[in-house]
Amino acid sequence: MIELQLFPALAGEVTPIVVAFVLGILFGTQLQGKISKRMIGLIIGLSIIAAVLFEAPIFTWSLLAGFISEHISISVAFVAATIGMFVGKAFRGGRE
Amino acid sequence: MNESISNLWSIPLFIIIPILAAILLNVLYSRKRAISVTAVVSSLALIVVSVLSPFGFHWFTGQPAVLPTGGYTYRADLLGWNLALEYYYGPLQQIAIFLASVLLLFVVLIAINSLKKNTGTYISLLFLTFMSAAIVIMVNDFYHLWIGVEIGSLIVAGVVLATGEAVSQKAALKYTFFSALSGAGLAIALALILGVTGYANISDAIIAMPLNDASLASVLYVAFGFTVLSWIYAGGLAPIHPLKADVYGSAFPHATILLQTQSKLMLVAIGLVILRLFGTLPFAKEVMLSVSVLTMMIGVVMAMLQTDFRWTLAYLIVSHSGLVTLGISLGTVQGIIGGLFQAVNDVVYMSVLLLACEGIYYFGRGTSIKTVSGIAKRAPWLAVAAIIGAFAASGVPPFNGFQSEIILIQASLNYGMPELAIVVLMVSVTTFIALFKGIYNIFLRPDDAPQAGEKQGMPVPRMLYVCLAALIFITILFGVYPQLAINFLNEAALKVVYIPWVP
Amino acid sequence: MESKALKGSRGIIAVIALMIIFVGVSTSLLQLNGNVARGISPEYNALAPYEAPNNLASWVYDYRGFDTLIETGVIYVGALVSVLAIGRGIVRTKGVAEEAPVAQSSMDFHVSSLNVILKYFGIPVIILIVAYSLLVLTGAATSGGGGFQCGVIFSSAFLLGMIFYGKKNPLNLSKKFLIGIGGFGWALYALLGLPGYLVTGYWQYNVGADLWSSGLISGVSGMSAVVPDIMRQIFGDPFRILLVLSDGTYASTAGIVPLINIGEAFNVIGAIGLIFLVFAYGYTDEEGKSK
Amino acid sequence: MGSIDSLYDKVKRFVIEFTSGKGTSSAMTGYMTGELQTVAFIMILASFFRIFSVPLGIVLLAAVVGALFFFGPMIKAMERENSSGLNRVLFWVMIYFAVIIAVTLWG
Repeated sequence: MIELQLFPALAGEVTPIVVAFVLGILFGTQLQGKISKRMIGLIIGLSIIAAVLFEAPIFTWSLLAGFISEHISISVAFVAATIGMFVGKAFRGGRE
Repeated sequence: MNESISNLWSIPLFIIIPILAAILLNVLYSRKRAISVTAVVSSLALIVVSVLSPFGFHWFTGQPAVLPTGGYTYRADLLGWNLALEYYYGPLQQIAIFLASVLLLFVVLIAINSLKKNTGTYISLLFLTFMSAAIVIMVNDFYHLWIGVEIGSLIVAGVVLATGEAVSQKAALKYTFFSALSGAGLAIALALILGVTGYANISDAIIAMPLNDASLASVLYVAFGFTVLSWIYAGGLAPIHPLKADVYGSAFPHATILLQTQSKLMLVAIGLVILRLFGTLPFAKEVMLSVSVLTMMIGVVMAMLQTDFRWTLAYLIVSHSGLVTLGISLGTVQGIIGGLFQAVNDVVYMSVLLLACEGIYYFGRGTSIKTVSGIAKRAPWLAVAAIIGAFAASGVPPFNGFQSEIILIQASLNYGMPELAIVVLMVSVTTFIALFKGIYNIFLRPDDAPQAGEKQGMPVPRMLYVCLAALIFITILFGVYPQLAINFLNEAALKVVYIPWVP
Repeated sequence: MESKALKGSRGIIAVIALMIIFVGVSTSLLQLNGNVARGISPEYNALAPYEAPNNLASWVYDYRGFDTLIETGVIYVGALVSVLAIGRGIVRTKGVAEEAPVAQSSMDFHVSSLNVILKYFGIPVIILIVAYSLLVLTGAATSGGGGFQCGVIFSSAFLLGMIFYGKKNPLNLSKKFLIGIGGFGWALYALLGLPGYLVTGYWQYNVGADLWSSGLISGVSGMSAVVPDIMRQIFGDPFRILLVLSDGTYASTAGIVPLINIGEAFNVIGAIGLIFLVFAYGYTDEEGKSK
Repeated sequence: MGSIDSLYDKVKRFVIEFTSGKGTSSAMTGYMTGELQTVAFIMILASFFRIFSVPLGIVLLAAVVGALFFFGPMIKAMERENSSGLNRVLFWVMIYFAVIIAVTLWG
């Protein structure tokens, strides 16, 4: 049907996740102040709940992008962005 | 002249180079050396591109036109509905953009030489001023025209604000307040035209315009009204001229050069659009003519009353905008040539005067004719430049103002309106009086101030004299060989009058 | 500005003038009712889905992409000018005495009175809003959303932090960062036209989506050059998705549109964030240097 | 009949009417030239109406000349109306716009 070049899943479904993660890192470096481990856990939990609510974008068909079945899907990009922000914050070591 | 080309290489550069230069300059902010290099190199590049470029179209984003018979084409000389945004670079655009980029170079040089710290943002705004002028003069699309006018007025406010004085903050605030009104007005006009035609491309809209459909007449008239309103605003015609004059008067004189270039080009561009779209409607030309005549008259009379040379020039610029629009509103080939040529000349001789004013600003620590006097003794060349500028502005023969005013006078006589010719004559005479009132007081009146020694300002940057000499050269060149410019303007005028602006 | 300028006979004249304007505009709108011409829009509608599943993205960033570039400039310049009014970039003439620029004082925040619950609530909400803005950004080509929206949502997070925490904003964007990111965004948008310009001669030609040289739509003559395969893969393939429609299944790619969206988002974040920051705290050059 | 003195007074009063505040002679020349210009311009504008009908133009011209003599220095009113106060500009823009719409729609 169509030849795929980058990943076994459709490339266009993975790219948003990567982009969200990278931009999350970029903006995560701008965070300041202390965030406790419990808070991080809470936020990631919340983000997973939110990701279920937001669903994957239409016309995504791979599990990697969060498509599970016709009516159930997860917005992986959202979770990736959240995690990316914490990674970014870790890079800068929580500057004051 | 290769007008079947729809991807002319030069057109995007006129927009993209200023944008990139502006971004870079704004980020550099206070690094003087890098700023000078970037600004000078970019404005030189613009001049080179404008000289080298052939004529043609550019269809941005590379979407073709839809042929009436179905199918698509990339040839600009075939009749088709444009999917893409269209720019046109013709002879009129060439001379306008060439002049604007030369002026940009001069203004940038002066700004670099005469301003202290943090010039990055200011010079970046100057580049954006050029960009908005280039957009408006080249574009062939309503929506984009609107954006050009909108961003143009924002930039004007920025350039004025950069002086940091209370008076300029007031002027900028008032000007932006009105930009909200007339920007919305232009948007309504656009919506109405889009509603009756369905095309944002101006050439396509002209073809699809239901000019003979009586059931849509008032839509067209109201659209015309709103377009004229935005024309009045963009060019600073009466009754918005006090705001525009404030803007011209309170910006740095060298910045006013670009501001007035921008507004003259906007006047030309929007005026031609109005003429092409609505020129055949009853009363359209009459409305435009009366706006022009009122602007000329009020501007020049108000210039007489000013006691500050900057403000005298500001009102004269407004008044001479009326000369430009007079020619365009006549709607004849000769009239349009006169109007366009007047715009070109106006930009040049007003720049001479404004640069002279800049010189006075440094020397006399102000430009008020009440407090500054006897400059001629200290700066004789400045006085010579100012006097040449005044001669050119009031249409004295060896200079360029004469050539365009004579065309305008002939055009109005041929149109059957000798009154207009009289008005033009009176404007040039009054310009002479207003200017010489200022020049006499500032340059020639003996310096009666006792503290002459301490009044000595900083020396005028040498760059200013170089720029003045170059501009005076152009003034005399166009005055002696008007064909140099008229050959460029002829084609645009013919196109407007005889065929809607499609290849 | 005296308010009595509109009293008395002038007021009456003004009211009459307004009524004339009102009557004129409303008759024109009434006449337009039912007479709106479709013009070129059916063509756009027919072509848009070939580009991106989100029609709006194809309209705004491809067909009228250059418009949007200048529109983006309006936001950028708007921020520049607003901040100029506060004090960034005011220039002084050498040797000429001028009045001092009008100084602005910063706004006073009383964050000490803030509820403890709100303080704990703030950080997660800010992080989640930022993540949401990135989601909107990355879904630009496939679902409702795009650069403008991302920027606005992001700056709402920034504003929220500013209101909750004052200068201890967890999302601590500095002026330099905002100015840089805004400029970078607009420059990125402008430069994304370059690949298309170099290979086809049309500025901002959508090299990845490549409708007109890929043979997807027939009847085009005169395209000077065909986009090389390598360019098409760089700009097209990362965004290729499978479009399952009622009339069949085919692969669609938005080309440079998602990248443009990123530029747009950066620009809006920079512009609106800068306006928020400077309007709340004022601008001083010294502070700018120390950062 | 008035004496030379009173004629001088009359002229002086008329001239002083031109400027408000401290009038210098360089400002005065501006105001007086401006006044003359305005009068001439308005008369030319009135004569424009000959394109509709010549008698109307003549009547209008006469009326304008009469009005100009009656209302004295026009230039003060003109300067006042040309201030950059937002209310005034807004007022004139509305008038202009109404006139444009009225003339084109029902003209």
